[in-house]
Amino acid sequence: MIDLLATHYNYLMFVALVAIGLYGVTASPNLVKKVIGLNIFQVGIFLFFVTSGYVDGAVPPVVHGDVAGTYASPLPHVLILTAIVVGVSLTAVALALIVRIYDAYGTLDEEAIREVQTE
Amino acid sequence: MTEIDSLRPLAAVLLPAIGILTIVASHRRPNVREGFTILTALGTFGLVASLVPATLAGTTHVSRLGTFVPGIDLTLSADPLGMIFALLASALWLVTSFYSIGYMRGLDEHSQTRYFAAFAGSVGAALGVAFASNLVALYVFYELLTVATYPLVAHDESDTARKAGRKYLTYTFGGGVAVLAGTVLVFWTTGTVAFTPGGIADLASTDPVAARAAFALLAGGFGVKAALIPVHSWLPDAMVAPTPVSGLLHAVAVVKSGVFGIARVVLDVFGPETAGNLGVGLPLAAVAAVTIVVASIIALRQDNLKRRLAYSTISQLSYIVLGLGLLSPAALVGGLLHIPAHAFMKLTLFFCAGAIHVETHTDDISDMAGIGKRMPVTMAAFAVASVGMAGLPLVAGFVSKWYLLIGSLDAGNAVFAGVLLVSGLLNVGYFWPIVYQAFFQTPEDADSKPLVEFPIGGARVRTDGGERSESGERSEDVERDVSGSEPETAGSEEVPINTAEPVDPDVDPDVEPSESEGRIEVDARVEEDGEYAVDRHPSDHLGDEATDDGTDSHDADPDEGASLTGAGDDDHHGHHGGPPASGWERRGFGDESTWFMLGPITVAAAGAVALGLVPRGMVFLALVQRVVAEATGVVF
Amino acid sequence: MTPVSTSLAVILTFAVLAAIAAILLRDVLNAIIAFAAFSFGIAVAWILLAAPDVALTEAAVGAGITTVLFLVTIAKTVRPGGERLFERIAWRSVAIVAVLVGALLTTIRSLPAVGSSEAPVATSRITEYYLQNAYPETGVENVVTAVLAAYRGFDTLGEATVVIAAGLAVLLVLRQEAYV
Amino acid sequence: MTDAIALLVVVPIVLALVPIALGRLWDGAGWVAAALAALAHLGLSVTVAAKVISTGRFTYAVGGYTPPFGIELVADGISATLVVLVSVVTVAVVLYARRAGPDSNSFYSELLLLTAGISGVFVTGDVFNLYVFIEITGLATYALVATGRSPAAALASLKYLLVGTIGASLYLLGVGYLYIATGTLNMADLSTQLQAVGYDSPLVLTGFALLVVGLAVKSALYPLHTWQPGAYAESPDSVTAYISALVSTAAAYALFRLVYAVFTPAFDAAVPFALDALVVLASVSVVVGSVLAVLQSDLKRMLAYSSVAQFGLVIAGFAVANATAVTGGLVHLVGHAIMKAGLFVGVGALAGVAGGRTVDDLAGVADRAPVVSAAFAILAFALVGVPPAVGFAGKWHIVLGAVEGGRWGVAAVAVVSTLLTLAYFARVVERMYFQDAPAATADTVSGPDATATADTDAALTPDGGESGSESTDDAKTTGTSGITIEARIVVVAAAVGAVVLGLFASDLIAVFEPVLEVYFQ
Repeated sequence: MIDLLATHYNYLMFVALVAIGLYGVTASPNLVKKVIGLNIFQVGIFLFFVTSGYVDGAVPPVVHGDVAGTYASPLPHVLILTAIVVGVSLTAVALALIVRIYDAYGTLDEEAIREVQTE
Repeated sequence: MTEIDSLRPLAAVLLPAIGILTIVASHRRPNVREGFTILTALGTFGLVASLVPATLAGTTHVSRLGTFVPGIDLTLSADPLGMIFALLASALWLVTSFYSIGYMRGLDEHSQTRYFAAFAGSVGAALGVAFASNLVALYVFYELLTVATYPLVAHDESDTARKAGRKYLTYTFGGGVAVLAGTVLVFWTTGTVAFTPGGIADLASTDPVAARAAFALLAGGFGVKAALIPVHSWLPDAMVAPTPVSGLLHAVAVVKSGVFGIARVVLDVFGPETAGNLGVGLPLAAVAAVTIVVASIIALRQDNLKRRLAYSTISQLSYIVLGLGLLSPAALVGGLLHIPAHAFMKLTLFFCAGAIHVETHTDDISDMAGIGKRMPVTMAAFAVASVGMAGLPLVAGFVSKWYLLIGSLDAGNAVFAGVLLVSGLLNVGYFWPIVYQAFFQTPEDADSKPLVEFPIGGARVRTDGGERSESGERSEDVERDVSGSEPETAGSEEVPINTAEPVDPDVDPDVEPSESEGRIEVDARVEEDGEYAVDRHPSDHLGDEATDDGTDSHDADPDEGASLTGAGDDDHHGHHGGPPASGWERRGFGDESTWFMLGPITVAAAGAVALGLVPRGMVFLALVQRVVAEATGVVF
Repeated sequence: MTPVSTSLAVILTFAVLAAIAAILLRDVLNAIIAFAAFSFGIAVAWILLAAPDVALTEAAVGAGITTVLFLVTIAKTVRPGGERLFERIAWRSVAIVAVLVGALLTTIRSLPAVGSSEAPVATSRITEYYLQNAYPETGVENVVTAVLAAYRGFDTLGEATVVIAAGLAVLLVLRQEAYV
Repeated sequence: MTDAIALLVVVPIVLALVPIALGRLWDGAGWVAAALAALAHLGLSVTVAAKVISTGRFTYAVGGYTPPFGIELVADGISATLVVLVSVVTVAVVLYARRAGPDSNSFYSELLLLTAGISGVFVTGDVFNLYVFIEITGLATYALVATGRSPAAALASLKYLLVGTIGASLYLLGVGYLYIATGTLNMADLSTQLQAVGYDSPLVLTGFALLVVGLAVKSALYPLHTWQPGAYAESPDSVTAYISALVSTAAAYALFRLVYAVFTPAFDAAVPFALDALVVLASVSVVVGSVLAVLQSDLKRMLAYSSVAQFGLVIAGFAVANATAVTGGLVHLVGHAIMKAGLFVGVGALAGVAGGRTVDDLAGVADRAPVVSAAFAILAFALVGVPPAVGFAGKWHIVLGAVEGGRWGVAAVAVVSTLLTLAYFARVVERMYFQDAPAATADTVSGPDATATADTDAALTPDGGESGSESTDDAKTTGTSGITIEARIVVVAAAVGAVVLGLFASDLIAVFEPVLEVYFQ
């Protein structure tokens, strides 16, 4: 068990982040904090990817002509670069929507908005 | 038997479809529109008729439209069995078209364009049902028929009509679902669904459980439109439709598509032999027998003419199903021959009911005493058709019943012969009073009709026992219907008033609708309490003939009674039915109605007689015999 | 199997704690600050995982732009007044999360150890191919850049599209309220 | 002409920039660019389809980098059909939006980006690239939903964004699991690698579960559908028509591709419970979706729940996992897109006449908008599964496939779904045709009071005589003025399309067949 903890620590942290993020999205009453949760959720997944590309003692995959030596796998990095940009785009849209929702309802509390809506 | 490629079956199906377009396009010019209806009907009939010689000679015209879904071709073929139905539907459509014009104009109905278009669509779909050469193609047109008929059922746009339409859709789509499931089972077990005279060979050797399940699903599904008890109750409710619809669709095209579907299943999917081996014929026959008797008994207690005819239809349709279930060659001939026989007779009866409605706004039998004076030709035709319904010689019904009797004896089930005889008596029982009082009574001296008011034999055995078990199933409907017309409490308050009402032999037969509605409430209430109006009203109380008739027959089925009154209110356009205060005036021959109505009535009645006098001359018997010969190998 | 290096473990633990704080802190500004700390921690973790490009982007985008966006948003809205410091726990969400966590935890044992050179990703012919051929084929030393721009350029086109779509979306959403 | 497949994605993106660039100078730039892009897309998709039909499946390596190192695009009978579907729906919606709005250049740009995203989902052969396109699709959809005027639209959009992003992220995590197990992202490569890794590996199973759940969120299966009714109901009509036709369709197709092109039927054989679970999820979706649809009074919500049920049916077909049922699922996928788009445009059009979007508002609308009402009714019955419309063809194969596969539950659910669908459509059609419009409604829509009363009277007075028909005539001219010619064209085209596609379903199936043959040798 201790061994597993030592060798798979990143993955445990990935599960932790995903859990925290999902909890944040579903449980936070405040819309902004839901978006924060969403970001944490995504970063958890990024950690999963980046860890998968890591090799002990590896250096960043910048190759100077010859390929001797240990490099981290470049593909996960590429994927995550794309995903980070996607994530920030989503955050921007979500926040724009939140501004508009606030303008209409005067609150960012989910419960309060639901009450306003049913009235 | 040879097949030749031909576009004629396709054309016969497409012509009504084109007719729809022309009818809709000419919606601003009613005369042109009706012209198109007649023209389309004529053309369709001509096309179908032109296929008859070839079919009799053993040549089948086939239109291949390509593959519908892989493994299943969308093919229309004018085989003998299909021709029976197609010829019948197209011929009677022509007759009904004229009648429709008279009826719709006579009543100044709304949405006539929709009516005629949907009518053409229904007939086109019925022809598709007739010519479909496999179960899937049949299913396609079967469902289209449902959709096309729906606007006609709900035509009235009243609550009752909408409710009836909803019920119609629910029942028939439910049946369609069963048909689809059965079709899938057949396809799965045999890899084909094509109709083969004598049955699909593989079905004989397949797992009997799957085969029986398929048969049950198919027969049960088609049985909905064939109005087998206990899935019949959409049909009486659908009587809220205009009478030509009740006539052509609810006595010929739609209900017969169900019967026809069962015929296809028995003859061309399973084949009589396989069906016999699987032992599925007998249960079908048993259901049919029960339907025949129970529906006849319910019919006895209906005061509304169209409703009585509807129950009569339910009963008569099961003659056909009985013939198909018995599986013996003679019974098959009888059953199939009853398709046209019943069509001509029942169409006549509905036409008469419609003519009476248009001319006098009378719907209830109890209001019809002496009406023979007012509408002599109509009632004469009615009498002729009634005689045929009862199965008396010289009219169509006799020939088919004769074959059915022979067939049931052949099949070794004398009990079914007994059912047929009893049913014949019941037919006399519910048609004779109408004819009798129309010609031989006046509104004043009309006596009560014991079969309607008393339980048979005076015992407490409710004659609509079969109906009760069924109505339990849809008690929700009943309750909604009843409470829909008026709150129930209102009814209970009226109970004492009703019983205390003085017995007045001169009571005005012109029943106020509101009053009659109140009474329905009363009776519905009574029935829910488990007590029957008959018990509360001693027999000596039945002096106030007409009025009480109405009430009591409503009592037979509160649901139907309530909806009927509603329908009546809407149909009447503010008029009341029943004889005028001075009694029915005497009208001369041809003076009673327009020839748009009388013509079709006489033609239909003549057809019924011709079918009885010269069955061989009317093509149908020849077609039926060919069908049975192909399916069983027995040549008559 | 070498254990995960201590510094990585520490920084990840820090990030997780910051994330918990971001979710549980009731005041949104506090939560945003905790989130910025979390992003920063994660950026460091990327460096330790030999992913400097990702680290740079994370620092710029995650810790930088995203935090600014959050701050702008709460500047345009009102922070909820907080008499309590932390949120209440929503047990229904805990249940949902527990399902996911349970499912993911069962897989941990099957995942290759962190940094294993035998892992399929490390030995994949694709990884090999990129390391071997990226420079000769594209002339770019940084393999990540080469793959991003060339081999998976279609992804990058998509990425750009996402950015355009997001920009337009913000315009569409805010223009109606005459914010822009 | 294999470049056409990449251009399907690139052209809309490029043309989406036009309104951004020219928007300040020329108000009409958006619509013109969208119309051009839609037509160009149609041309390209037809080119791709023609090539697939003449020479069969082909692949395209983007930028000339050989897969699995570069990204691969795949055109086969199914993806070609679906990109043609995208073109057709785009053309129709752009036409409809010309007058129905929302009339802004950004809207058209966003619509084109959505087109690009959906096209990408259909053609890509790379699981991560698929994620990118799913996100483009999602992001553009969130934006389009938010173009609704009401604040509720923004709320619905945000909810969609949160749920949708969770779904997409779960998908991404699933990709991660597959990647960590195999080290590759190319679909074709993955399918061989996965077999090597072993289908019962916990990593592969988890990956499968995450992919399926992620895409089930996107295609709105119960109980992951929560984003959908709000999103459909609050969007402008043209947006609802577009996203209902294509967005969930894209997710369902992605699911199909993953299950069959990546995991292959061998996975099902090795781990039968995976698809069994999906069958249950989908069947529940059919029943619950239909029941919820019956309970709705708002038409757009009703149609939204109807989508929950119909996608349940589609995915049930996929999960039954034999050629017949999958064919049925695909046919229903295409058919549903056409029917649902037509129905939503129909609701939009009829709402203009009826003055509202609830079931009751449609009372008597058939008298005032006969053409659109008829088309709407045809589409409704087509979706119910009345033959020969396309709804039947799909259902037939699903039922048949379920029976072949011994999945009697699915067969029963699919068959009964006919009645369930009927349950929510019959009441609408009934109101349209057999109930008179409440006088108040007629007043508010038909303008001057005098004509308005004439309108309602028209329903009551018989049209048998000449005078009667005149009043129907009146009703037509005044009543239908609320419906644009574009809307009419689109709804009627959808109705005709649903029937024609049903009649030629066997040809559609013939196009799918070679693809499925590979999966189910």
